Amino acid sequence: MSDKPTLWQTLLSVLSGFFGVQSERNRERDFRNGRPLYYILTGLLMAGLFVVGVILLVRWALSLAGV
Amino acid sequence: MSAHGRLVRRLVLGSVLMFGFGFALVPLYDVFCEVTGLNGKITNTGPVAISAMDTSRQIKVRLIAVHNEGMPWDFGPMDGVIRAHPGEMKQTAFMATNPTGRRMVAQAIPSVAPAEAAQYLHKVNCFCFEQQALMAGESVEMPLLFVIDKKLPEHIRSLTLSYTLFDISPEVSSAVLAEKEQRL
Amino acid sequence: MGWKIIKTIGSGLGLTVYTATASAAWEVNLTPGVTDVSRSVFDLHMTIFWICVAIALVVFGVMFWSIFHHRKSRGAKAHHFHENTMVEVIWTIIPIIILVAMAVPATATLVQMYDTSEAELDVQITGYQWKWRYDYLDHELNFFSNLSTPRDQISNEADKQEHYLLEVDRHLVLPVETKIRFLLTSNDVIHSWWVPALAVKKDAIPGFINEAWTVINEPGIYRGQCAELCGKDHGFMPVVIEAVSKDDFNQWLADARVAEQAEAAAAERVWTLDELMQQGEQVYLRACAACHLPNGAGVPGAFPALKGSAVALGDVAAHIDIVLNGKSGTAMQAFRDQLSATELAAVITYERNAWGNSLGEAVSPAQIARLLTPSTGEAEQ
Amino acid sequence: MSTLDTTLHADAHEHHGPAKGMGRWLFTTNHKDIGSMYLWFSLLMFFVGGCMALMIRAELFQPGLQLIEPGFFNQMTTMHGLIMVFGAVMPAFVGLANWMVPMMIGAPDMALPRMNNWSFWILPFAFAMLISTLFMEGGAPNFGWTFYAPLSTTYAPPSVTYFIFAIHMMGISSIMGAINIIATILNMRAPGMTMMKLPLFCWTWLITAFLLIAVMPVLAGVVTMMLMDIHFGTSFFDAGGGGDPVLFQHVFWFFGHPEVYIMILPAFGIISQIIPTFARKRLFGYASMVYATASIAVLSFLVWAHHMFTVGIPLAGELFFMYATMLIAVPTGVKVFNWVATMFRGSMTFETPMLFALAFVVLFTIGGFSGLMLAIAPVDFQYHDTYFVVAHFHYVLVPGAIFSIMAGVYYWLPKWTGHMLDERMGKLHFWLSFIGVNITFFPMHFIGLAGMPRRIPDYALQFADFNMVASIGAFLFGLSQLIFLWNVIACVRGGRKAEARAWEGAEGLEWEIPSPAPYHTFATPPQLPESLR
Repeated sequence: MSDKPTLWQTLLSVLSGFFGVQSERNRERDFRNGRPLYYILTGLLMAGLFVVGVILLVRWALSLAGV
Repeated sequence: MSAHGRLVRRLVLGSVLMFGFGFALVPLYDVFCEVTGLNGKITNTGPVAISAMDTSRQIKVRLIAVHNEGMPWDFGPMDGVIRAHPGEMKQTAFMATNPTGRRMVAQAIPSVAPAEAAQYLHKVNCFCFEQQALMAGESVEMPLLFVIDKKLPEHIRSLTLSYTLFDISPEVSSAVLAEKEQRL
Repeated sequence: MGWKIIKTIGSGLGLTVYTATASAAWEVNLTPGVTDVSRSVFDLHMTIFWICVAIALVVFGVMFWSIFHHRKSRGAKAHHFHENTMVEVIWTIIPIIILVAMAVPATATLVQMYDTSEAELDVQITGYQWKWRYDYLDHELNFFSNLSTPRDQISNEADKQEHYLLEVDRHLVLPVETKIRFLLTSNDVIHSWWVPALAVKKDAIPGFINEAWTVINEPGIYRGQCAELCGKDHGFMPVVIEAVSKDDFNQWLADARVAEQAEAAAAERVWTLDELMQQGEQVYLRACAACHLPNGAGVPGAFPALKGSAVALGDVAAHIDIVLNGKSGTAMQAFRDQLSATELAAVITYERNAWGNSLGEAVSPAQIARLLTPSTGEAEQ
Repeated sequence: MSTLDTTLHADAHEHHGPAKGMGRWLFTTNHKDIGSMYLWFSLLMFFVGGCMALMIRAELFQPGLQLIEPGFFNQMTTMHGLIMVFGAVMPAFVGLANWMVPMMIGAPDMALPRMNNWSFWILPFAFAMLISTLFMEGGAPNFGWTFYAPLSTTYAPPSVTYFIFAIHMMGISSIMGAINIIATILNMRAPGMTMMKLPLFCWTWLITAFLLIAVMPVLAGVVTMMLMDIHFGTSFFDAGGGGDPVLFQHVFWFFGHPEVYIMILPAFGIISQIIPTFARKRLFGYASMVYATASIAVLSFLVWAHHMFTVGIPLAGELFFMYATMLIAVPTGVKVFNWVATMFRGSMTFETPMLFALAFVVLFTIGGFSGLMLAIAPVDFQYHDTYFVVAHFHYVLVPGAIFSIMAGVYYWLPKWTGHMLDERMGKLHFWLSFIGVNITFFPMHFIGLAGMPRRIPDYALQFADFNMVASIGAFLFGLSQLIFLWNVIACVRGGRKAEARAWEGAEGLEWEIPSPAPYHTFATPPQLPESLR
């Protein structure tokens, strides 16, 4: 519990942020030990990935539709 | 209080940066338009390397002329429709006459529909590159030379190139008119 | 009531007087329209609507059940749970699945709308403050379409007719079962051309060209309006489409050309002052009164008065120039393309002789006709 | 509790009460005074904007032009929108934050009290300038609150310059307010008040404040570009000079969509305070609520073009913005589910604040559904710029943002005034507002679907009956707000004495101090009460 969140845990936390669901225990860990900057940077990165993801989704949908 | 000071400085800096970002959106938008062809803005201008044309398909290019408000010139394309193979260099012209009793300066603004075709329409020479000044009653034939890129997506079989003529006489300095007068 | 009263807006089955429109006035849903696209849109709309209703029933059901049963006055004791990641994950996944289910048909309909295959008829639509101009690009025919509802109906001095505010002087006549491409642009501000029965709404933007497609399945008259705030009379620039069979369309094209020639011929004959004044008043009310007001008084600070003005009482050539060519940097449009030679002559004559302006001189249509067709290239030599 | 009492007594000796006379209000740096001024100001603006709305509805009562000219009608819709957004909703939230944030986190005041005073006092001048345009030649701004170019540049009335400077001033005020709130929440929390214990109202406001700092400067940028186009010969938005009117819409909505969330996230916070109190049960999924708020805030930057589906965006662009917009429904849904789960198996009572909160949940959700429908691009071609959109955003803003503000005011009034509200009058206000709001805005869905465009002063006959209904509802809603005014004044002047913990189930630091809250609170940091440790 007192460990600093690992990169993987940070990623998971930010991901669950996008998802909008988080458990009390993980949140407590994040807020007790994490540095906000890491979360913000990861968040921005994930937002970028999200945009790329939606763009890929659009391409895929268009290729399915044959345009 | 120094903790406040540092935080406040950062936040103020952030808002100043965002103000700058607001203006940065203007060039960003142009880049964005170029990449996605949003809004049919034409960015491809100037000479292109001529290569073999793609005779397997023919694109119907419709040319239209639009007047913006307060623009009384007679303005229209010489050919309403041109059929062109991708890669083929086509030449046409627009005719303009200033029927009024005063000197006027106009700027033609090109636009392409569908917007995604904009990036595949290369204008080698276009009257829209410069402002057009016409004396009272004067007419002019304005040439247009264009090539459609061979990479034009297959599903686009017809496209429209419109020119909107804006009256910019009040905006331009008398320099343009003076120069025009000198040439005459 | 119910979803069955859906009716194409303004379809021929309308009722004649306002009091009799009760059933039409309670219209509650989108029109299914008369094109394949508009039907897909309607189906999509209904699907999403019912999905939303279903979700609402579940969520509000649980909520009202709790409100009813878990109230203190019924002796309910609060249970102290405040987290359950499992439940939360489930109720996040379910909406995502529902959203995907919505996105699939939505994408299909959108792709259908963007069918860029070649059209058989190109119509250029130009928005003006506050009217539409239609150009049949392959047929060298163009005209303006103005609101034709009389002003006394708008000002409540006469009974409002069936198609109040949804009627124009010239319909946009289109053939059915033909792929039509609309090319939209604007002369001044942004307008938006909308016909619900076609499910076509596209912005007309000055300097830019936009396109939209349709294939109308059924003949009929379909009405719409401008959908983007475009200034004072935004609410008074309707769209009326008359869809006819292909044969009727060709006949109409031919008739329209004959009418145009007749109009041009009329300009050459001699008109009396009274004739011009009479027609001038009609033209003025249609084309000028929106800004300069029916009594010529204008709107201070926005639109100048014509009554007693220097232009209307001054040099006739300057007056003609401003009406034909507009005035740069103001809202005064160039009317040379919008009105015929006769109409222009009539309205200028009217402005110089109405509301106490009394110059007594007439501007002849023939004089204007010569100005409208300048011999090109003349000044260059 | 005893430690808290002694600190309060100590306060009384160290500090003076409020200054006397007008000087108190002009020069105050006290967060409670400034909060009150914000709230009264926004109430005034709410009534001014409301009168404009009633003028609009009166003209639309019947087809035909009866009362006002089309040009003036456009001025009314524009000013109504601007005043309600920038004058009523946003200052009301800032006022609530001023009052409650320091008390919730155990801070003596806002972090930057002097700036707090400035950020309020800019507003009356900004709005005086905006409203004065009504009396200028050419009239007030008439291009809609979204002020699309070129209608707002080349074709604008001369008063547009005053409008631009008013927007600049409002922007500066909002940014200063936001900086203050961020500094307060991040730096001034009492010992032990960790970020994870922060009340949700503070969390949502913290995120809102970051949104404000990110987008208000963009709004300032876009109006500055307009100013330059109008007066300095640039052509950012003028196609004739190589600009692009559509660019205006992109930049505007890059501000505009986060702005929508600026007006609703604090509302989520208020509702998340009230529902647990009256359900006597902790908020379900606190962590998820925080994360969902952050998620909504980030996504709000990626969906702006869904306001512009009809401008002619290529297919791929339409799909991108459609998908991204639909995804926002997920975190928003999470919030609604959490509120319902908070009520589930609670022990509920239904005092006035709770009634407003419940109405919020139901009616905001209806607004959310119509929002989801609007997100579907192909159908949006039919909905766009019709009364369906008007119905949608009024459902989100009136029974959404405004109801949450009223709920918050009723909830915290005992703390501010020391008096309990007359419940009968409160319930009367609620029921009249609830009925009025639905009669006004529900029929707008129908007339929108039937094809009535927005922002028109006169309409075709088939829209007549529902318009009449909507107008009647508008007057009912408008007049019933006089009861709200009455209730607030009555509560300030007297009433049953409120206890420190005015509501039985209320938790949080603000309920540990006496009612009314002393002029200075938490001069020394408090110990957290048992329930919050």
